[in-house]
Amino acid sequence: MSYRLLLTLAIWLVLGLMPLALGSWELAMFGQLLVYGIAAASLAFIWGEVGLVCFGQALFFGTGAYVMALTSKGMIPGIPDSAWLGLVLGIIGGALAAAILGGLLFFGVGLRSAYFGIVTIAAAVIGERLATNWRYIGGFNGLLDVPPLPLPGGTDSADPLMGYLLVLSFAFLSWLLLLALQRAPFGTVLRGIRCDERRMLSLGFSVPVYKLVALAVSGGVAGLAGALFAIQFSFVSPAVIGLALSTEILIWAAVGGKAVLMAAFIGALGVKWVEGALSESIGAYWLLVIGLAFVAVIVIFPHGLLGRLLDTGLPKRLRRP
Amino acid sequence: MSGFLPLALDALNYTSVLLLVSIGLVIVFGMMQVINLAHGEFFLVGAYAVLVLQGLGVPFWLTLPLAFAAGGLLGLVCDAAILRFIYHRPADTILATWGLSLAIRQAIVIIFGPSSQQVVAPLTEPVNVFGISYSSYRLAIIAIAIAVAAVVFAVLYKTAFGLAARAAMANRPMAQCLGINTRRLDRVTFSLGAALAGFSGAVMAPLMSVDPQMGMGFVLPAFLSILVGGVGSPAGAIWGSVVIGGSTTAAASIWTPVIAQIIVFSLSIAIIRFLPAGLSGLRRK
Amino acid sequence: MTDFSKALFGGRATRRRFLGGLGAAALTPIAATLGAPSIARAQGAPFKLGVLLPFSGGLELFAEQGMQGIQMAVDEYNADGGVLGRQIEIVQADDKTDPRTAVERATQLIRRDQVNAIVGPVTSANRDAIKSTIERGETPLLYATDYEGGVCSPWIACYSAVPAHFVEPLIPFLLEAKGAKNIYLFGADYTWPQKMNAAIRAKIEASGAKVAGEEYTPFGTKDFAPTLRKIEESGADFIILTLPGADGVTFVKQMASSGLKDKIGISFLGFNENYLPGFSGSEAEGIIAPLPFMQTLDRPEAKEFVAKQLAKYGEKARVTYYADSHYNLTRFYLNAVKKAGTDDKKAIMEALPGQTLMSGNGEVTLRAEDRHVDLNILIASVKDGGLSMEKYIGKVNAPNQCSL
Amino acid sequence: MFLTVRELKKSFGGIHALQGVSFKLDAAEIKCIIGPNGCGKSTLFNILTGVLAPDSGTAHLDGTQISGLPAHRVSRLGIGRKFQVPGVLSDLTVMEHMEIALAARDTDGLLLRTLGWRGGRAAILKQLETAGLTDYAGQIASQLPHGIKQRLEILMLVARGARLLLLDEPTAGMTAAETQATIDLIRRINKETGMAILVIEHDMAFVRNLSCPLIVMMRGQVIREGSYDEVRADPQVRAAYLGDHHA
Amino acid sequence: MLEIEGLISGYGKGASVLKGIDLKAAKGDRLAIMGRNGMGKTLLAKTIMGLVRPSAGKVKFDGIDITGQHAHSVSNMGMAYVPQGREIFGDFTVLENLRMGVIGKPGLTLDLDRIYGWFPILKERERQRAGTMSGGQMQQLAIGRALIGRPKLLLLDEPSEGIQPSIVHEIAEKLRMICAEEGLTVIVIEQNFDMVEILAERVAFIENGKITGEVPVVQLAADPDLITRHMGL
Repeated sequence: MSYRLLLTLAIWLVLGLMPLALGSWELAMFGQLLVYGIAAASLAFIWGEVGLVCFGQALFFGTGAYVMALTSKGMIPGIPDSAWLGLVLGIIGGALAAAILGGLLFFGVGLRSAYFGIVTIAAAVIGERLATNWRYIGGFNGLLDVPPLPLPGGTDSADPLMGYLLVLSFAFLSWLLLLALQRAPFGTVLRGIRCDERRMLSLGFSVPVYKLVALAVSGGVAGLAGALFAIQFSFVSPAVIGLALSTEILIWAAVGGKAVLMAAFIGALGVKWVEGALSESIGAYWLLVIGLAFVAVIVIFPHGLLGRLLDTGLPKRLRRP
Repeated sequence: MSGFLPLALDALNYTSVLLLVSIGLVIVFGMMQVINLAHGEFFLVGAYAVLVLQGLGVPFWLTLPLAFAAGGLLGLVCDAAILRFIYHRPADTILATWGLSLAIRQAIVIIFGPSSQQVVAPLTEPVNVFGISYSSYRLAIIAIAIAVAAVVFAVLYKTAFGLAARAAMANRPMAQCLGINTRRLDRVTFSLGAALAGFSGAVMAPLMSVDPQMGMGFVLPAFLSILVGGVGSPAGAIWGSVVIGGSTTAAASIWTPVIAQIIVFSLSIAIIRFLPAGLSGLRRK
Repeated sequence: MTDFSKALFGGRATRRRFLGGLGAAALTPIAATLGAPSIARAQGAPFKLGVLLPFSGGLELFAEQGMQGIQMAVDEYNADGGVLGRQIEIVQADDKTDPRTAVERATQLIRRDQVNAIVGPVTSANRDAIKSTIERGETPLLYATDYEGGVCSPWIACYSAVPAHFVEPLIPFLLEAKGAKNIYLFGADYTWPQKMNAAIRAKIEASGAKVAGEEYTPFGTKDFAPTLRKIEESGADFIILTLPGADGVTFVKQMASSGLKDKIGISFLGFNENYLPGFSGSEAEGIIAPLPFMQTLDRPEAKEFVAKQLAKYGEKARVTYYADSHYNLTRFYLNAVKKAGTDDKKAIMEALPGQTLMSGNGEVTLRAEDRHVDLNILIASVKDGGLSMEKYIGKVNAPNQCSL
Repeated sequence: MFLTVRELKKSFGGIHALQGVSFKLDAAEIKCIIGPNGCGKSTLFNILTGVLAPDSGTAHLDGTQISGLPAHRVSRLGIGRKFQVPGVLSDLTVMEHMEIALAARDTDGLLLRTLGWRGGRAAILKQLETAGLTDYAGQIASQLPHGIKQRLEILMLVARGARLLLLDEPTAGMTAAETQATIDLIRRINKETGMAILVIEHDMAFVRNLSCPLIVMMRGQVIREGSYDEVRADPQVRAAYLGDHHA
Repeated sequence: MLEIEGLISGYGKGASVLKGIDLKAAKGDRLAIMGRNGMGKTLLAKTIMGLVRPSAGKVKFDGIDITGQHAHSVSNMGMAYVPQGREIFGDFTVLENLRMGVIGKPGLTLDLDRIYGWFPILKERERQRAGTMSGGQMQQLAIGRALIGRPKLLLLDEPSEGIQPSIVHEIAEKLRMICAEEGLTVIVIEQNFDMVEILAERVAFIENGKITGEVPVVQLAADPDLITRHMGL
């Protein structure tokens, strides 16, 4: 096992043991930040594997959040008001949103990657506008009082410890899933597509289908993050579906390491934490500092701050004999 | 539903504004493949330059060239300090210029405060055109936009600099082999793009709230304009502005601004989707 | 040159003022310790008041104004020995005008800083977003911005102008005093304008006048030409604008530039002194706004409040109804703490309603039934670059917000 | 006939890249297409692999029409192509390349099957060993020597299991020794797998040593078919290569 | 005029394609470089020109070390490049293409008559979009564009590619005449012996990234087997 993988596992272990050391405030905070971590990791999956700079991640995240809120508030006709069902539907909703976007963009005349970025920017703005104008789902103010997720043993996710453990388990599961896909032959095919779509076509891979599925998986995980957001933050509003969050997710992944799931995950936690700390300590200057620091990271660390450190490399079967 | 002439004037006006903003964007994107998300902040800097200069007693019309210079200077600094290191990483230029936009905007907040500031409008009385009363400053904007576009095109198509710039856009290595210093050209181009953004900010300042958020409303429609028009050619900015400006105004007149935004964005996605080279790509085929 | 340097350093000076204020707040406990050692040593921990306002993200001005009011109230109580024998400490948090951040910061204030109450935020979206958080955290939320109405939570008290406060006096005024017959409603595309316009429409139609049109625009719209054209062609003689912030300024500027403003009257809901510096020349002249307070209000209590504010924040400071509402709501709350005699949040929340105090504009009572206030309203218009009184309305009773 | 190409025509703008090309190829046969730059060889390959659709004319593989099908479908029917520029996936390792090739073979490129595919390490290593590339297994493709890149690409196509191999200048940039090794490799592939092979080349030494039937193309047309010696003796062909001067 | 010593170069991070090139051309020399496809001929031209940075070795031009210099400085020192595939600006007019030859170089005027004297077809097509011309015309434009910058050395990469044999002949004759008139040094990379025979005096063969031999053209013309041996034809 490489030391990088050990390091990654150690981080999970530390995250798992945090409740022993932390008070309820830190748990509540981390319970919220981990949600963003999942979103960042979902982006790192398609950014790193397929090379897609996607500004639509919040669209998938937001779809998951809205589906979760609507389901658990019993607002979707014919669907019982179950929070757990909402979680499942949130994942499906995110995946579906991604699949629709991918279906529109990947087939036929393919889009170059810079265009993909810009088109997803426009899509994110449209999503935000639609959510703002749709009164049934709460319009601009969104839906409030999203109930917490009931957990076995009579507690629910509103409890800081339970909420933390719940989100952490889902973060771990998402990481496992995405990592497994990265390390499966499927992941190898995706990396091949990132390098040269034409050649992969000539080897018999239907490139658009692969890209679509990769985006849908990423969207599903982002949808999960959105659903968890809804129960951790107890509200959804157009602010969770638009361009602002999309850009933030990109930033987290870029600062952490855009090609490495764990790096992006930690990137989200780190950036949010630093933002909070700076906004308290230096007042109005914090945005200035964050902006410049971010530029510096992009220029100086193309792989992100943790990209190299946490890159677990290839699976064993693909290592040099 | 309004009569045709006022509608046409409104559409022409918004088209002109978009053209002013997007012409700098298309030059930078087309030549350097840099998606400059800080374009709106260069716009902002131009508007605040007018504010400062008016405070010093400089007459409005004189502030326009100075705002152009201010934008250009800032562009020069950004190029030297940041962009020259990442020109070859297009995805990173998006993110870096986004960070830059954050920093510039907040610097403005810190220096000038967050509130709307006052820029004195140079032309206040509406005039009569073809029997309808129309804002004289809006007419001036149309004229300015056409003039700026004409100058930019004259520079691009009539001068040695323009020839070199277009050559670098078409075939960078070959331009270098003919003795064109493309590095210097990049710097000039980026500064020119920033200067044009600053200029457009200055032109728009009297017609809108001058505050730190003012640039953001223009960046997205301007980007859509150049993508719809096609980034391979400076003329793309014209086609794109006509389509985006015209359809926004028409849809907002027929329905509402909200519906207009949704229609225009969807229309743009469809055009970009089916014509990746934009409308100006059609002509070349 | 002076104007320029003010523009250049204005923002920073404001910042320093806050930091200075905080410094003072931090120092006063020491003074108190020296003065009253026995109590202070027994109950040394300060009484924490969370402030969750948009110190960045576009609404900084509202945050500054609100903070002006809160800080003054807290300083006055601290000078008076604080509450429960403890000094009051402000814990400031920036919600970035973003609902997600608002929830994060609210969680932080409640769980980490263990504040006794939170004052803020400004936008409805942020208030709705943090509602569950503060209810679960069982921490009072003191909301002092005008909004669309309908908030009814045992943990939230509002010092807000709800639609009725503005609509009830404004519409008759426009119809009778200004002769409006055909009114166009134009607003930003979100909840407050929509609810506001629903109330306005009902009132207009009940009064026998006409609504010429109703339209909304996305945030960040920079070109209003199509809307202005529609307004002109609708035959409207008045516009009621529910387009707060920069977009509203842009709209009015473009309306003035098109010449339409000379023909059609304009009433701007939520307009206050903060907007004035954004306009040049006569662009803002004649804008009519219903207000619960204004800096130039010619009443003794208003003069006193303004004088105190200017003494504290400098002669050039602006004093808007945001300062007044946040000042008053903070005082209501601190009085309730004194009345309850305990820092038990629930007990304080129960002691809160039913109080009456002198605001910057007449006596105001915090109603028991819905924890909202009945405000004294005036109608002002812009004259010579400042707000001046058109008509003093007096107390307006809004319906019970819990039975909406 | 295994591969039948009939009257393929294709033009771009005003340029007629192919002006009615016809030829045939038997199963397990090797043929070489030669011609100067710009004679239409690459366009022909692009049509045979589904990258371009012809303006008119047809191509059939084993009775199935392949002209006009999308590239991945053509590939699944059994046509593998080696590109002119060393066709490797620049930031992937040699082993990843082989995994992609083997996965394409075993799953026909179908996504769901890729997820469950467990071809694995043993098969990859075996392939690398047969091709003598074991030493490079863990290297990133962009860092490989030129000749190795070429061989890796051919090996991928073999591993992918094509019935017809299209090789676009397989020895460009190789040393004489590497060229000879490539010829041996092509012969061996042909013998061991029974794959038909169509080579584009203009290195005459290679063509001679491969000693297979030749198709000579010039300006979008087939001007001559025959053995190396027949073709070399043809004045028209010499002109195409050495200029009129020597004709 | 041009001295190359131990030049090692390759594309990107990949292995070296040029493995130690040594080459010399005196003023007025007309040197051809022949070799099979993929032997690194184009890379050699790009490395000399400054488009590709060599990993080792030295390039001296007119006595000055230009190793690792940017292409535009190399061009401004008097080296003109006619690349493979001509790379004219297809969207530009013929005149604009010619102007491109001088605008990067301070102090040069657009001496069109000189170029039109050599290539009258360019005068005829002055206002035409260059992309619409035939291969031979484009090649003349590419050469004209290089010559209008008054170079000391002309570097041509496969000028005969995709051009009808009769035109190849014509272009070669014209180039020879121009070089003689102007005292120009020429380095031409070619596979087509027709072009080489007319234009060059000397041929250097490149194989496996190294120069394997230099032969006077007369000798090659007399003994066609020599070229077959070197080219593997």
